[in-house]
Amino acid sequence: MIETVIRKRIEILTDTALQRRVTDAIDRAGITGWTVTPVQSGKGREGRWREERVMGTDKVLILTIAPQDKAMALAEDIAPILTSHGLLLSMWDVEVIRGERF
Amino acid sequence: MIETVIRKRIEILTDTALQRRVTDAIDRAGITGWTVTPVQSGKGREGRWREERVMGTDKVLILTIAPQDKAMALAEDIAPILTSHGLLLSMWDVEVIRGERF
Amino acid sequence: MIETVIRKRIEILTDTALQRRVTDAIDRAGITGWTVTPVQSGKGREGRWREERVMGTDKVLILTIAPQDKAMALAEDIAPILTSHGLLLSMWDVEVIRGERF
Amino acid sequence: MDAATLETFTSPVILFFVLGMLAAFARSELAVPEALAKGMSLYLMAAIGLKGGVAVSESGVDTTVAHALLAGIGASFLIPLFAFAVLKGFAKLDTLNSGAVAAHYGSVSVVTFVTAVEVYELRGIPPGGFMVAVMAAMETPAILTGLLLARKAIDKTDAKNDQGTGELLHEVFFNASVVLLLGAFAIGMISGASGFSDVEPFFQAGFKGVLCLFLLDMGLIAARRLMDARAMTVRLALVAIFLPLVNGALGTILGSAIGLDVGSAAALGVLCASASYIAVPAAMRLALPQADAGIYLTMSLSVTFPFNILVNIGLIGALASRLAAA
Amino acid sequence: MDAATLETFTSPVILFFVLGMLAAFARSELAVPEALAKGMSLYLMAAIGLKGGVAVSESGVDTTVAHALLAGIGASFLIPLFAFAVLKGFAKLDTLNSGAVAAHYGSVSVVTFVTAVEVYELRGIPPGGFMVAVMAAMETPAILTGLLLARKAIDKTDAKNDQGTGELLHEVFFNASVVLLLGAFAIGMISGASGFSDVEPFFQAGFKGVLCLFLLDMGLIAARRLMDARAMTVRLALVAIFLPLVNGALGTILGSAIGLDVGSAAALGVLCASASYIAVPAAMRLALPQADAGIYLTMSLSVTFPFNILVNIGLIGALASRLAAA
Amino acid sequence: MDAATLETFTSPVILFFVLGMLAAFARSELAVPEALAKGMSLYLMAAIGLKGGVAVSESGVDTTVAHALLAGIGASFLIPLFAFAVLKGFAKLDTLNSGAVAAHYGSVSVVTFVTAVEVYELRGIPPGGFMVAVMAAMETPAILTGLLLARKAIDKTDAKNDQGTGELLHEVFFNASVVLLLGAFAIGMISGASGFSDVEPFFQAGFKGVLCLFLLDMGLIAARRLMDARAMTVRLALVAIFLPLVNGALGTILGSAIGLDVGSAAALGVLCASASYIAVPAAMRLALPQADAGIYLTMSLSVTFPFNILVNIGLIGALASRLAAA
Ligand SMILES: Nc1ncnc2c1ncn2[C@@H]1O[C@H](COP(=O)(O)O)[C@@H](O)[C@H]1O
Ligand SMILES: Nc1ncnc2c1ncn2[C@@H]1O[C@H](COP(=O)(O)O)[C@@H](O)[C@H]1O
Ligand SMILES: Nc1ncnc2c1ncn2[C@@H]1O[C@H](COP(=O)(O)O)[C@@H](O)[C@H]1O
Ligand code: NA
Ligand code: NA
Ligand code: NA
Repeated sequence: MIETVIRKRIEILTDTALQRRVTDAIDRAGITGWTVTPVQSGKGREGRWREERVMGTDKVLILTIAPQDKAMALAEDIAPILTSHGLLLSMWDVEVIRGERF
Repeated sequence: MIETVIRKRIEILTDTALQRRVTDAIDRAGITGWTVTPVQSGKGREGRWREERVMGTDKVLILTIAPQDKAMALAEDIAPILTSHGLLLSMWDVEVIRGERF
Repeated sequence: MIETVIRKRIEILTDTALQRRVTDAIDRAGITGWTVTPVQSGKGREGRWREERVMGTDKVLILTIAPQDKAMALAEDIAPILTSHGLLLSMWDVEVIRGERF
Repeated sequence: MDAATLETFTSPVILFFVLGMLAAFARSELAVPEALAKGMSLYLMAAIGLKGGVAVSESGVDTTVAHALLAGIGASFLIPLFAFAVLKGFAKLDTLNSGAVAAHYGSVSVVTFVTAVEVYELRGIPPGGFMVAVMAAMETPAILTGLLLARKAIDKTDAKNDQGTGELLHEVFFNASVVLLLGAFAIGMISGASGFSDVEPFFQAGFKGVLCLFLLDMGLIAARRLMDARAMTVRLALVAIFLPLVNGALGTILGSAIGLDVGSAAALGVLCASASYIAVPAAMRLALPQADAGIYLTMSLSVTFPFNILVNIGLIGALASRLAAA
Repeated sequence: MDAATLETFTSPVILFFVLGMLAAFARSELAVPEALAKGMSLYLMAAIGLKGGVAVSESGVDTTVAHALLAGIGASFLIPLFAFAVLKGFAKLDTLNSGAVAAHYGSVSVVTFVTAVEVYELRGIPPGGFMVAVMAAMETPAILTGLLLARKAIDKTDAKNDQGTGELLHEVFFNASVVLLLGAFAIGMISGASGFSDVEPFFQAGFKGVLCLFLLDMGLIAARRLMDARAMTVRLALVAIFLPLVNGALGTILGSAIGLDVGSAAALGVLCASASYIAVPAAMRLALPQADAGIYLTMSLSVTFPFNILVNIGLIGALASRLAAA
Repeated sequence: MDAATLETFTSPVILFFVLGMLAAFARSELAVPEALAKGMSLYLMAAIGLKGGVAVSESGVDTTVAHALLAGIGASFLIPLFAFAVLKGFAKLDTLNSGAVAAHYGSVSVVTFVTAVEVYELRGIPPGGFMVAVMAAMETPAILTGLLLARKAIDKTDAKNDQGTGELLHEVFFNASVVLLLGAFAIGMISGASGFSDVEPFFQAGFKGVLCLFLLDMGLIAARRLMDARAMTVRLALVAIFLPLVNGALGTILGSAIGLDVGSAAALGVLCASASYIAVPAAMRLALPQADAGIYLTMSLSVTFPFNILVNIGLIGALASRLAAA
């Protein structure tokens, strides 16, 4: 049987304009990588939005898998802009194969 | 150290045509928001499909983060069309920062 | 109250060129279905990439929900190409409605 | 095969469709990005609407136009009844799915119409500009008939129907292709030939080329769906050829009878023969989710659509010419 | 309504914009895929840049061009001061949001400019090719003024400002539309009319048609945003009409005063009147995330943009003609 | 720099490529949406295929065409052997990666070919239409040679190879660009000049403009990849310039030797000089996942491609003219 280990999976929803700040923070936390997926539309406190890249109102979802301590370091690092820029962060435990990679 | 709280993350896969019904249900459940992400293709009991927006066979993934009770209310509300319209719902616990937002 | 059951949710990040191999493995494991979502960009050991379908460097995220045993069978089956082809697999427990479907 | 038919088969428009089907059957990965396909379909609808509107602004509106509209709307309401009978009687399909499929055959396919217009213009029998308005008018009546037929099969205790009906009616009347076709038609009528001349290089000169690429994509999609089809039977496939043949002939005869010119009568025949694969499937997802999309999409898109493009447009044109000569 | 205005309203370009707004108000699902909208916006910028560069390569550069550039840059720096005063004084908006909104009005809208060029060419008063360079130069100065005005409102202990500033300055100077406009302008100047002739069928002949589809999309987006607007007040809507009226008139007068031809003076008026809804919102997300995007996007995109397209371009053209005749 | 070379550098097509590279080096966010880039690449392949087919339907097929096909296929098989030797010998690359890179240089780049055709037409030495078929034929043989060279390095116990081989062969023969190029070529041959005239405004008139936007995107992508490159060495970069120089010269000489006209000989040179960055990388992902994509993509796309576009197409054209004059 293959072995799995537990890591944190963190997903951050952010304006595309801020994508760079988030991935810089991930790099700073020493995490090995990240993956960006597109988002179409949503609703939050400021109402609905649709993806309107023409207008710079589009968002992306950034996901990264990291050991617990690095994940917490990332959350800590990113917390200030989370509030000021309205990002959305959620994280949970996942099993991964080849845990040495993360 | 920053504080995190536990919330439910719910992801619903639905035909784009039914997107409105799902987000209306989320609003009815009193949840603060939702986010829609695109889907490319899939396979289920009715066989494979590819995204063919031209033909109305496309789907989206709707994700929402909510407290346990609202999440259950949503699941309850949406259960009938889940079966009749072939939606797919999964949910799990996640940690979030700024729990008061959800 | 509606009843939920526990299933594994598996997400696999792979080159689009290898998508077929992964979904074939999911079919072999006897899992009822899968869903493919798009990916925009990322960073790993080989550096950054952007989605450049023109150049065949694009990736997709394949998600599938399955009972524990089938999930493990899939992970087992796919482990060799995980390493050789640089796929990323993570899995976790989720609650689903209509558990008999999976 | 007469000269005109042969000419059809040496037209790049048709050949790109064939190429798409062949590539899909050979399991090539060739694919047109969806955003582009969507964009081309918007372009084709805007262009055909504009051209129709400009033509009507030149020719004016007379009673023939009104008759054509009424004939089209009537056909869209009634064709599902005939289709339903054939589907239940010959193909042994259940009531629910028969209603859903029937709605598709009463409605129309914009690309089939557009291709027919190109073919008939080549043959020297161009349909009148007002036929675009007839097409838009025929898109949705069939949905209502199809639902009435299918709803008999649905459990009355099914909840949420009320929400569905409002949504559905809205979808039916403000559906994207109806809005764009009629909107562009109105713009064409308002701007007239002089206003149109500005945008002509884009909407006129590029038209056939875009249609080539769009039909390439349609060929890929139609053939791929056919290969993945599981719910299809031989009888259903036969029905998907029988219906366009009969509806096409009846529509052409009707067009001749109400005094349409050759091209317009043929175009009415093509509208009756064609089956929707955009507007109606979307409506069925909402209104009849229990119906099997594998059946109605495969029939309309993978059998009827290629049959119309490759064979039936030619037959209908020949029939219309013969009727006019008689 | 004079003949010229009427002609505007029978132009397909304007009518497609109206169609988009009507479709959105009717809650139709009509939508242009985003990749296509982005592509059309790249096309329009490349085409307008090229055409401007070719025109300048023919006409040469003289002091008028330098004056126009200076006038445009000056206007972009100063308009936000005026807008800020109106927003705080009349609309009672707080300092932070007033600064953010003000930046939008100092900057420009490429599509408004492009539409104005089409309208003025129809009226026989084509703006000079160098106005494209003026437009590119006016895109960003306003951002700096707007930020200076807004920053007063921001807590000095706010962290990460330094990272933000570098990013922002880079975004301001290498922002996609500035790079593409100026790049295409330079290519036009280098290639000249002979080099341009090769690509003319694509960039020239297709231009108005693409503009039609793009404005259809803009109409949809502007109207949808208006219907979802929550943070808008009557006073803000009034300001979003008042500012383009006044800025447009002042810009036109300035253009006349520095000796621009009729069309170029009107184009300068339109640049002053128009409000950014691409470059500036993106900069504000980075630099002033606390400002309410619901306010600045709705004002610039859903009120000022339609007002300029439907009314103000006409008024400004009339004013410029009158000034020239005087 | 002679007049012809200068003309190349004032052509919008080349200048948009330069603009893309400059914008990327300045870290501008300018980007072409991927769906659009994909769509443009489909358009370019369909157009070049059609034009080639129409040309051959006019000129007929003779033994020269057969010789050109054989020469192309032979070159595609053999070039990887030479490239492999240089990569191992001079650049000290390991066997696995040398095989992977070698496959790229034996195959071709469609956009390099298309750009060369434009340049040579400007210079009055248009290549023959059949060279499109030669290009399609050269896309895949190199993959087989490259794999044979690389496989020596792979552990024989590696599982799943069998599945891979079937998939790979299918990918090689039904790969999207081969299918579209040859399909459109066949359509062009069948329709001939009269059928083509209908779609000419779209596929002919728009061609150079689309090529401009496509090369803008290629410039952005090539330069961005170069800036992110980590696995590149100076020696690899030198090889990425040496190979197109030598292969281009040899291909041109071969073309002259088998009796091709000036333009076609130069086109054969360009095909030999160009390196694949679409079909071959996709095949390598499947067949040689352990090879480093950072090496082969950066070499072919970020060094060889710009070198060919900016310098080598010109050199090869000059060589072909000289050989013909001799
Ligand atoms: N820790 C991580 N979290 C999320 N995605 C990752 C992570 N590491 C790698 N990836 C993704 O997996 C791809 C391949 O990674 P690699 O095999 O390291 O080159 C990268 O391009 C990323 O998109
Ligand atoms: N409860 C939620 N669940 C999922 N997504 C959310 C939720 N609340 C907000 N969002 C997303 O986050 C974005 C910003 O939210 P807000 O900061 O509330 O404006 C929204 O547009 C949604 O896409
Ligand atoms: N086990 C599964 N895991 C992930 N996605 C699934 C699964 N089963 C079905 N799906 C998705 O749900 C869609 C509808 O499934 P079905 O209702 O079985 O036709 C499919 O097309 C897939 O995209
Ligand atoms: Na019909
Ligand atoms: Na302004
Ligand atoms: Na080569």
